[in-house]
Amino acid sequence: MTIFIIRRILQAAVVTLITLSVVFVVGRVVGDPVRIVIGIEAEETRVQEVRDQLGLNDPLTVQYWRFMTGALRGEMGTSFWTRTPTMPMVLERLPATIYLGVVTALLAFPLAILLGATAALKPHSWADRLINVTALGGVSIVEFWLALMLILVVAVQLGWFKTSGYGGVEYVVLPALTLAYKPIGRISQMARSAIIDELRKPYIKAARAKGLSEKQVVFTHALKNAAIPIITTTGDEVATILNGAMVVETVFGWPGVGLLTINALSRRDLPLVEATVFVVTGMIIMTNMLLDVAYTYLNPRIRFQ
Amino acid sequence: MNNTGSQDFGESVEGRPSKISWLRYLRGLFSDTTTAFAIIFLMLIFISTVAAEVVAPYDPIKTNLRMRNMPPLTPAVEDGSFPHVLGTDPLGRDILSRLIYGARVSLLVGLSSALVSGTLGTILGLLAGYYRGIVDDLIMRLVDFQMGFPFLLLALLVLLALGPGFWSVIFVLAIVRWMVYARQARGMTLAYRETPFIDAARVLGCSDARIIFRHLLPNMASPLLILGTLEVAGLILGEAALSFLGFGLQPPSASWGLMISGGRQYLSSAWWLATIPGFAIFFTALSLNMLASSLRSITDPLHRERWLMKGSD
Amino acid sequence: MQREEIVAMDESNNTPSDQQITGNGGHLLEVSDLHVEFRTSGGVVKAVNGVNYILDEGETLAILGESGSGKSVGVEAVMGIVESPPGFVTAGSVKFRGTELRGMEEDQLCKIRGHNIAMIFQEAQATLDPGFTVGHQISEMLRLHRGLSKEEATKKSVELMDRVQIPFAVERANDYPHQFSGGMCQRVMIAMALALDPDVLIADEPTTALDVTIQAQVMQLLSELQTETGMGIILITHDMSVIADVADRVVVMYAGRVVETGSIHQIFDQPAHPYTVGLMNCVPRLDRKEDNLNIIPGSPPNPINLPAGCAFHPRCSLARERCLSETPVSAEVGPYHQSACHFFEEVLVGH
Amino acid sequence: MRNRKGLITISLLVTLGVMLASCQPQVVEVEKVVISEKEVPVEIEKIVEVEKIVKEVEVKEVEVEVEKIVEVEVEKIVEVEVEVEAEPVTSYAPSGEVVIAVGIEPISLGAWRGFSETGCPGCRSVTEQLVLRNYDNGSMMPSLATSWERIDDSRVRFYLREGVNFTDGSPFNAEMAAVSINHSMSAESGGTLADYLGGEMSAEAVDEYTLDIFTADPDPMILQKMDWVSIGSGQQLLERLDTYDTEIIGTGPYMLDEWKAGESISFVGNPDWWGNSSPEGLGAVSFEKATYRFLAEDTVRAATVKAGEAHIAQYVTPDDCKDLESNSGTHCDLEASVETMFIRPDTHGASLFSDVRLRRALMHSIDRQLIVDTILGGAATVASQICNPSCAGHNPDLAPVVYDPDYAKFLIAEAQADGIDTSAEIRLVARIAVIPQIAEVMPAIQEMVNAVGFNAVVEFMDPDAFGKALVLNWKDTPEDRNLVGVHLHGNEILDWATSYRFYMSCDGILSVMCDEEAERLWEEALPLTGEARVKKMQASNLRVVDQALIGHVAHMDLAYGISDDLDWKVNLDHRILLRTMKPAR
Repeated sequence: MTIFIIRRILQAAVVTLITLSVVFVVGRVVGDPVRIVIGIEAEETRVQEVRDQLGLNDPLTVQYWRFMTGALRGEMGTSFWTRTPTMPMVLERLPATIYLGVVTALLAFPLAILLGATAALKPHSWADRLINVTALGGVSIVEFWLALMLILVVAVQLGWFKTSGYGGVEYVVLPALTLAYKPIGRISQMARSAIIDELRKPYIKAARAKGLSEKQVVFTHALKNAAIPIITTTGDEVATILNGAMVVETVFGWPGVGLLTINALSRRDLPLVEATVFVVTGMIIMTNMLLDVAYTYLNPRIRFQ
Repeated sequence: MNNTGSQDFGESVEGRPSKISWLRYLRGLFSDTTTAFAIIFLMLIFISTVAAEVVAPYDPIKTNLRMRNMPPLTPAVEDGSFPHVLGTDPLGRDILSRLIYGARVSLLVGLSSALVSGTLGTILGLLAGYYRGIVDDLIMRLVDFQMGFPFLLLALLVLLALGPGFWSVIFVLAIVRWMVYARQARGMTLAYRETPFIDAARVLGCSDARIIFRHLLPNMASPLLILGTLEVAGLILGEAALSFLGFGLQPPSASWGLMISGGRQYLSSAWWLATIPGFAIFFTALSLNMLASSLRSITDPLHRERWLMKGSD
Repeated sequence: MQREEIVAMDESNNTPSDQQITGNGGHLLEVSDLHVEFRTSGGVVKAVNGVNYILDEGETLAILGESGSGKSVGVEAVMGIVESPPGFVTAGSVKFRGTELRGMEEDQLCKIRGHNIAMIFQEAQATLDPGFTVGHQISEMLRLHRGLSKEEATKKSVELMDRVQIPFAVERANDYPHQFSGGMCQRVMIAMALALDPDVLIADEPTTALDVTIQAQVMQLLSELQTETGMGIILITHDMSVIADVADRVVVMYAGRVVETGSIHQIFDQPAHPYTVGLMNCVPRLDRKEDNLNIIPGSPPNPINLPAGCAFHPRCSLARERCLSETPVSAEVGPYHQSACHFFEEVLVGH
Repeated sequence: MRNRKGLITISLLVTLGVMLASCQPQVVEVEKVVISEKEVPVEIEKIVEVEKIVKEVEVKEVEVEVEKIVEVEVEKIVEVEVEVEAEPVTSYAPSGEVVIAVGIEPISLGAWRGFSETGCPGCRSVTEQLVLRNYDNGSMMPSLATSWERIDDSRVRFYLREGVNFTDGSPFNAEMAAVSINHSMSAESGGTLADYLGGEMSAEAVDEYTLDIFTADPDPMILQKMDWVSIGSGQQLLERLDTYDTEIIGTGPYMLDEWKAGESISFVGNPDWWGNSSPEGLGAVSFEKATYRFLAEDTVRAATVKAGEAHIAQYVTPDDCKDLESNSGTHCDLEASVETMFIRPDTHGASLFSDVRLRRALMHSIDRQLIVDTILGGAATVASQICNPSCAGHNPDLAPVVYDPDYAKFLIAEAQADGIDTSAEIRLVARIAVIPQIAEVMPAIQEMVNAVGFNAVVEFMDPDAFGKALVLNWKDTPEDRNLVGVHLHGNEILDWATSYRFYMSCDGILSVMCDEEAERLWEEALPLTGEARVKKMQASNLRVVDQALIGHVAHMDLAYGISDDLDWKVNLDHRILLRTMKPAR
């Protein structure tokens, strides 16, 4: 177990290193951000001044070393625009994204698994078809379009929820719903096929022979074992949610990391972009570790090794 | 049927996939109504894309500011011309025609980036699975990383460096999605590597290249094609998201994503501007997804039985 | 566990199925003219084609046959757990204490499964759910059918594990199936099957996957438990040596049909079907010195396309014109001894 | 062939006529009649011009007043009599909350950023300025300074309001004001404000309540420019500089409550605001709390007002504007802004547009009115020059270039006859999403330009590439790239010379032109003041437009969705000032 943990941590470190290097390279290839920062009408001498201040005139190796050592200390430089350290700016936004992500997950996972299991209960029935089309709809829809439609119809016309902003239930439902649709689609399909695969296994026959009803067989026995392949693909869904978060947070004005990333990208605020990537990577690593724990919990064969 | 099946009824031998004819695949696909619809829809889209010049009733870039933002089913200005079935856009351009030409861009982006990423991913996956060792380790670490990383963020980062544009978008979408093919190709290579027919080939003295191209690749083609189908849908959506965020294709290119993105400022008065291309993407992606999932059921020996049997009960 | 107790409990639970069933007369289990087919893309697989047998209390009925002879599917059909689709029970009747089980509501059937008719399987390790502790899986039966509380059920589970001679039952109840050996897993399965003192226990090749010493232990355990509870056992196997020790009566199946039934002595001493004879010859015997085992020539038929007439004719040394066209019906050979061969007399003589 | 001089003379005559007519109260009616006659096709263009001129005349009167004031200042101290707009002195009794949806989140709350409404939304409700510009008539009004005098061309003396305190408790005096102003102007704050105002200014305390503002070179606009200089707490700058970017501290009607990053900034009323008891505060604290929410999507901002979640949505699209207007409980305010969409062809060396005929052909080929009426949804005015009538140097004699494709074709044919290859590819370049409708404006211009015989392609560039393409002086620009930039310029200073400096002067960093005569007139104008300066600028302006060195499409309007629950109207300055709003009765 310890070796397992150490391996994971080492892997995480390597992944972080790669990410940071990619980000650094991208950052240096990007055109001159200074003009965008200080305005199109600024004099060239001022541009050079600012470049000096931001350390953009140093040799690349010096910049890389400064960048990497900074990252080690959890410092990702100061924003081109605000001239303040970027890490606190990103970390400040983290709770909003985690909040949205958790609500999305709480919405998506049970619903997806319920849908998947219902579909698996009677493959090729009309319920299965309906669920299948609904699920495929989730992976086929343009997120920002869905978001705008939900705002205009559900929030403005029907007035059920708030159009935008950050807060409790009335604020979080629409963005979470938008964000959840894609994972619901994918996980429910995954769950369906995983459960169907489980249903072929001998222990299911035995469970039926024990006198369990088909529902009990599917929802307790097949589902618990199907959860293992489901969990392994859930790691990818974390990326899906973060992906969607950039779009959804922008549309709904949700003050999370996704919105910050888009703002930083459009302002060419490289240090801030770098910091968001760093934090996003960290988030993904953490979530995957949590999923590993869930995985070992669900899979006794690993737990007792 | 043979006598090796351990079950009470026949199954094919484990390992080498049993072949059923393409005709049977097709019949199987069409026996499912939704899949049949999906295929017909995709064929329609494809035909109109290829023959856009013939099919489109109007020039997609011909503006007519006096006919702007007309709702669907508006009759044409000139008598006898084709009505604007899907309305017109803020420059008075016919939306149906733009949709048809836009399909060309969207599908081209989807298909070509899927092709590039598919080729790249398959080759890397094959290498990883076939040679194992350090190559495998390196490639798979990268795959793991990219799998878990939001591809949109990666795409935006690279686009930031490349600048927006048609080829940048294709390039970016290709390099952010190669890993799904790599993962699948590697998995299958590992599985086939251990099967007797590859061993036999090796014993017969086949070169690595020959084993890979003549024996491994053909066997992996159909799952990879199915994956590619799925990916095309995802990539069209990805292009739309990039357009929305302002980093994707730029006008005067007319992709579906750009059409939705551009139409969103008119949602309150001319809903069709964003809604129609929105539905176009939705139904295309849905059809591709549906086709992929049916194809998977039909080519996977485990699912095939259930699928083909459906018609009989 | 004493029967009276169970009956008392059942009455208090007032389950309708129990009331119907326990008071009824007739045979414990009566299967007649059972047909099961699998509809696959390759065609319709007729796995079971008119199977008849009877089981009484305290009796052990062995069903003997090669792989693919439909013996497992047959009992699955009795339990009503044939995977459908592709499997369909197309005809026949299954009567438990005179009550027809076919066509019964699913929720009623669930109350009989596991409770009145229990089943154990070939590969015990695979038939235990890997995701739950064995204790949980045993107590699940008790909680489901008896409505016991978690604590009571756990306590009872440990007792059951003790009863099937699993050492350190208290501790092991919290272990997962993969932590048990194959033999131990089968014991767990048996404990589970016996949890509710079933009237019928169907054992589908319970010892096939086990090594010989363990096989003997498990069979020993089963017969001990049968003596204790007086349940009827259906033992499915292709292993003649197992049958010899425990079975009272034998049903021999070939290509989804019953080819011969009879008491253990009748089958062993006076086999009346060429296939049975073939099976007998396959068993190596210490009392005869032969250079080669007499194996049956050829292979089992394609279940999609069964040979016309007697399905065994392509492999039968006695086969002649009639066998190719006319499907033989069971004929009385002796008391409770039937054979589905046109020429059983010749077989009897020849043997 | 048209005679441009004749056209201008006609316009002048019409101007005079309309000026006379405008003395009578029926002007409005005249306009209406004109509009209804629009259906007569032949007349359209001229009528449009007349309309335009009518508008300009009204503003011209305003200009005259400005000039008068400036002249008077030169002579002696002016005790400015402020005409208080019948706003009774209200006691401090705020209630409720006002919510404003804005598009962009500020990157910092540094006091100096208050010059820009989008750069620091709400900041001008916290910090105040020495003087305020009255956008209705161009006059300057007292705010933190009660009076001022002009010492010389490069120095203005302000007499400050006494007894005012910053909300951090520190007193407002000349010394503290100087600290704040010098910080805002210096490189310490990034120097953006100095760039924006066109040169650094310095502040110096004379005594406790007397402050001098001076420049190195003569600058006639010092007083006017002080409207953009917000004064934050000097004590904060001296003692707690680290809080400068996040805690804006001023003397104004509202105080910063909380900045929720990515979400909103909220303010609360300042019970100790000096304006609570003075009519010179020009407003009142009517709300306990004011929240600015950041929503990047135009549609969503409009939706918040429609759904009753916000009272004001800043910058809604013309489409949403109409929708809000027809929706019950909301309305929409559309107001002209200082942003002007212009067309800037490469005009030097071997480029296609070094030929004046082709430049004119380009300008005549564009149907500006059609673009304004359709794509821009009527939320713009056809432009004749780089800044709108409110700026000094605006030349009222200039009419928008007439849309005349036939004349354009004629000019091209003439150029071709001289052996110029007019089929060279022209790159029409704009920045991605510079305004929401740019994606439609560009193809429209392209089609119009190509209709007369040019060969134009449209390119949209990201800010990087666009900056590289546009921010180039003509001396550094390749001669044959034939690039035509379409961009927006905002002359917030309301001084034409500033626009010229950047976009048209021989050394301008974004200038791809160098016209000797225009340059001479501009240089002559710079040191001048008053009427003489305006005259020179107008002459230079006329020259540039006449030579078609730079073209103009439209002055953009900006629209605001407003809830009927709120009593607020947007002003020409496009500032959302909390003191000017109150709940509707």
